[in-house]
Amino acid sequence: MTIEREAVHRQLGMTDTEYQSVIDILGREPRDAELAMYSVMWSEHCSYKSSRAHLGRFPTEAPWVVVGPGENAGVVDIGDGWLAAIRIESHNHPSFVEPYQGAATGVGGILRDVFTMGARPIGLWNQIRFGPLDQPRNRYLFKGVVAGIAGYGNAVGVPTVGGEVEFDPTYDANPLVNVMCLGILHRDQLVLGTAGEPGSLAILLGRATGRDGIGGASVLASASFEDESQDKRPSVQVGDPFEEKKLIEACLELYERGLVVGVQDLGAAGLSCAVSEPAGRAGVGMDVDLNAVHTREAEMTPPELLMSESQERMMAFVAPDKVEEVIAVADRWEIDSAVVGKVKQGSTLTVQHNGTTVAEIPAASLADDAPVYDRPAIRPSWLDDVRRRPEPEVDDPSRALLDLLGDPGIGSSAWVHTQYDHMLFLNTVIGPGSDASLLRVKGTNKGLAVSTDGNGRLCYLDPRIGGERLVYEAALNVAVTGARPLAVVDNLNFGSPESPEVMWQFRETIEGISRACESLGVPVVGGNVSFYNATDEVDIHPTPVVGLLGLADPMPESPPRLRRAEPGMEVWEVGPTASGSLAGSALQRVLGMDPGGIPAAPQPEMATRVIELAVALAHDVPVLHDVSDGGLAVALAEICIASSLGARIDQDVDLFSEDPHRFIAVFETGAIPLPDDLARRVGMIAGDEIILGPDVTPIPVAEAADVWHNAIPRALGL
Amino acid sequence: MTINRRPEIADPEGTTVRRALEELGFEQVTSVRMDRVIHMEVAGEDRDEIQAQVTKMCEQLLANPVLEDFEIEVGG
Amino acid sequence: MTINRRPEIADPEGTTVRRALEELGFEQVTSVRMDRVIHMEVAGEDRDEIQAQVTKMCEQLLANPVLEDFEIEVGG
Amino acid sequence: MRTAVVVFPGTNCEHDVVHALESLGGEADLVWHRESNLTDFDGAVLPGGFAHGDYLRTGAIARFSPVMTEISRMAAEGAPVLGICNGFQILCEAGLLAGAFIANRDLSFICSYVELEVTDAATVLTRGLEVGSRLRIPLNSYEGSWVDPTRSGRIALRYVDDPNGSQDQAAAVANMEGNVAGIMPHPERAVDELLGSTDGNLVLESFLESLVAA
Ligand SMILES: Nc1ncnc2c1ncn2[C@@H]1O[C@H](COP(=O)(O)OP(=O)(O)O)[C@@H](O)[C@H]1O
Ligand SMILES: [Mg+2]
Repeated sequence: MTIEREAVHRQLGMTDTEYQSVIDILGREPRDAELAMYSVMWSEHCSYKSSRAHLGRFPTEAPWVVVGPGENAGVVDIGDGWLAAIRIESHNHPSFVEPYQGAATGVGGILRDVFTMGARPIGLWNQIRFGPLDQPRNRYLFKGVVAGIAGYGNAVGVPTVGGEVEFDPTYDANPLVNVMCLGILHRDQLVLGTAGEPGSLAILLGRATGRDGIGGASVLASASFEDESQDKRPSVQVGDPFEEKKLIEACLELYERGLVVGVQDLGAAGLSCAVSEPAGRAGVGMDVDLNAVHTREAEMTPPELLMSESQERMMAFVAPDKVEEVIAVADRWEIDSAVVGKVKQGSTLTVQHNGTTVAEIPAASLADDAPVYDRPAIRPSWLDDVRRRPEPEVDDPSRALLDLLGDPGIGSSAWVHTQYDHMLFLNTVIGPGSDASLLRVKGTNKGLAVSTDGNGRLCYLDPRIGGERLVYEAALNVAVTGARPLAVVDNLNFGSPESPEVMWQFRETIEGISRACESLGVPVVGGNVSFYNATDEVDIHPTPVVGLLGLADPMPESPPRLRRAEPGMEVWEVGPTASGSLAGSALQRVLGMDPGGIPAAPQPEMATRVIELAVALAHDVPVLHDVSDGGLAVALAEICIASSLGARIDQDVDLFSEDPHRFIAVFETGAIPLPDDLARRVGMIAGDEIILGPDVTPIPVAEAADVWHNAIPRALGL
Repeated sequence: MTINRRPEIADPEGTTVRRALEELGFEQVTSVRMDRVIHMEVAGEDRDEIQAQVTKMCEQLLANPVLEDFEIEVGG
Repeated sequence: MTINRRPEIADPEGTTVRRALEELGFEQVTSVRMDRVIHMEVAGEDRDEIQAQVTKMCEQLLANPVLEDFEIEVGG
Repeated sequence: MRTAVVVFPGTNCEHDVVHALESLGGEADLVWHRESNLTDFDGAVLPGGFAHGDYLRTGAIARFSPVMTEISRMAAEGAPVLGICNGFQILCEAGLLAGAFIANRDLSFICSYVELEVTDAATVLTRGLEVGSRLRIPLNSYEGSWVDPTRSGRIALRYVDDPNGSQDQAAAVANMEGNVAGIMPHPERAVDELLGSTDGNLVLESFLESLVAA
């Protein structure tokens, strides 16, 4: 072992122990290409080495789970022969470097995860978080990310039907860009990432391979190849939604005609992953010829070809007698294709370049033998101080409400979602701007409802309660459209796993999400972990994002909508009475206070009751709205703004608390009997002012609407 | 000024245009890069001063330093 | 070649950029037009022949006569 | 009466158009852009999307597809030809409709409902509608601002409130004969009360009736 050699593996992000494991597996020193493959496959991003030990906590089983975590997307049975595939992914760092392309390629990646499973993607969601908009850099990032999601999503032809946007100083130098995709497929069209039987061929489809996303490989090149090749490496990847659109259609045709045995998308670890994982899963070996790979640039080296993250590529595994047909389908859709490998007996992955063997390794070892770390976790010493910080006090509820409505994280997201095509495919029954999006499944009576929720401030104060409450909130969001929770995906955005405090937050969050899922009987079918999110070396607030898929079967004929309130209708608050806690609330943030206090704990049995009640009411009640950010006051104001009507609260109620399991129901007097112990009449729809209590200054609805509609444009100076 | 995408950054638009030209029979075109040019009228006498100002504009707003390089030409 | 939007056709991008520059304090900029440059590598020896070919490409595909004029420059 | 719904690489509204036409009792089939024979069809729709990624200019590359020769023939023979959104842009690039498209005035993509007013009832899109009547239909485009320096386009529908800077607030334009028309908003997205509006049916029914009349 030479000194330089050691330096190389460290520069590729491998520890000495990891390097030693490679030597143990191979029984010798790795070649360059082999080192490249292990280094990318064993990176935190691909191997989940710091998180895997904890992710096992999630409940993942239910009778309707067809594919759980581990494949490209989770798949659940929604009945009548239909399956739904769902997955969430983060693109935080690339979006910070180049917001448009970073977000765009994030969308491209999550789509591939879903159509790899045989599903047609039918909806995209995005959860995006930035520092406050008074900073020009944050405005630039926000606009760029939205434009990138719009630019890619619209052009690729998949509607973006919902999401979340939040602004908080914790994301100042580390925006969070999470994207989620839902697809549907016929049961018999499910495809897995398997290489199939010996004799199958590996066909690389899509865009030509270039030196994209191989920053790390520069070390290899500079150690063993000419130095100048380094500046040929792009710092940013450029997405091509046009290529992806063709790739989607071509793959769907391949599935429909039963021409493939397995498919794997090319994501983070590129070709390395796309050949080794399917071979490992199928328990076979493979011969790969790098000269067959179609490239964008000349003279790419084996490590570059194996590590490249060029976008819009898929690997199809095809029985020999189907190869011609597969290539014909690719030609018809005008995408490039190349046979790059052949599945063989045994378990060895052999990679050739220019007639020499550049890698010869046990295929499964890249995934299965990746290191697993159980990193130390310690409850942060500062947490008790933070939980003793004061909660806000409200003197003037109307002022507080207007401050909340004018906040870009709470005000209308129309500036964002009108840039997204959210209507394509004619499924969008409820689009962006309500509690959950509701998509119909054509040809059935079913609707699929999706809500995504994150709350870094709450999780900062109590990651376990925060994690639990996110699941309950998302579940109630889908319930008010008439859907029962079916499956959860999660995106865990955290600071450095090398910090024991972050690992504690991480573990607690998983515990919280798991408990709520268990209590609701909802499995976690997939997710993503993003570590090393920090602003000025301070770890971000722990920010798990929960995406929850619900099934409305049947879908209400006329689902509740915020705009369906009418003069004279009663306003009811349903759920437990709020404790009055404002810990971690939107109000605390809007008033410029640091997050502080002790958030209210969820009540699992109450949660189930409230959710069931909401699902039942969704068939009859014109307006149902979950109480979350900004409490009852904001929820009611949103109904008033959507319906262009005033409302009067005539009971003593908690206006701004965000305590869980509560929703508002609005209906004609006497129309709907509600259980006494769970529901309280709090006021009525009337006039053109929002009146929050007997001695509170009325707010004209028009004023509230103006503040709410323009929250983002004003913050952007438009 | 001309704003050019850095050569190592992929240009899917250029690739698509090259293919379209090929289909139209222009097979002699071996590569296409799509770039931008910004024509500005700037008040001022001193050419060096203008050059300096425009450089600043490019750095601050007009070019995306992650993806693009720029060249400035001050005309008459 | 450069593809320039005709002066009588609106250029919302140019207008937006001029406003943004103004906000950044570059008030001396009186007009901004955003145009495109297409850099092509074309196989061939004869410059006149190349010029003629590229003119054809522009007329057929690369420029839209309703919106745009073009200028061709054959380099080394 | 069969309608060809043309699919270019990058087109994405083709299934929605077929769904909408079929829900109105029409017969519609997808046709790939390399098809060079449409003699079995009585009319054609060029649906929305991003043909060829909208690269270079929207519609610029698509107009050279083999199918466009047939579309031109049908247009010349008086058959109904309708371009929706990107299809409208392609018809302009192909010279079958006047004008061209530039980016929306505010330089952002717009996906939202717009209100339209009928200004000319003698086109494939508007026969049977009353001049002055109004429709609510979703708009979904970035390069949605129509310009026509020759002022030779015949405006069939205009935006009640100008969303994008389109000349004369034009939302739909026809040729002089009225058999070729382009509409920037998406009528096929407004065919079901559950999704928000059924006004698109009026426009699509007009198209289907034109097939019979032609
Ligand atoms: N980035 C975004 N993209 C699309 N829609 C968004 C985005 N951000 C927010 N929305 C929409 O705005 C609505 C309100 O969002 P949010 O305040 O997070 O809802 P809730 O508090 O009920 O979870 C949601 O329906 C969501 O779909
Ligand atoms: Mg909600």
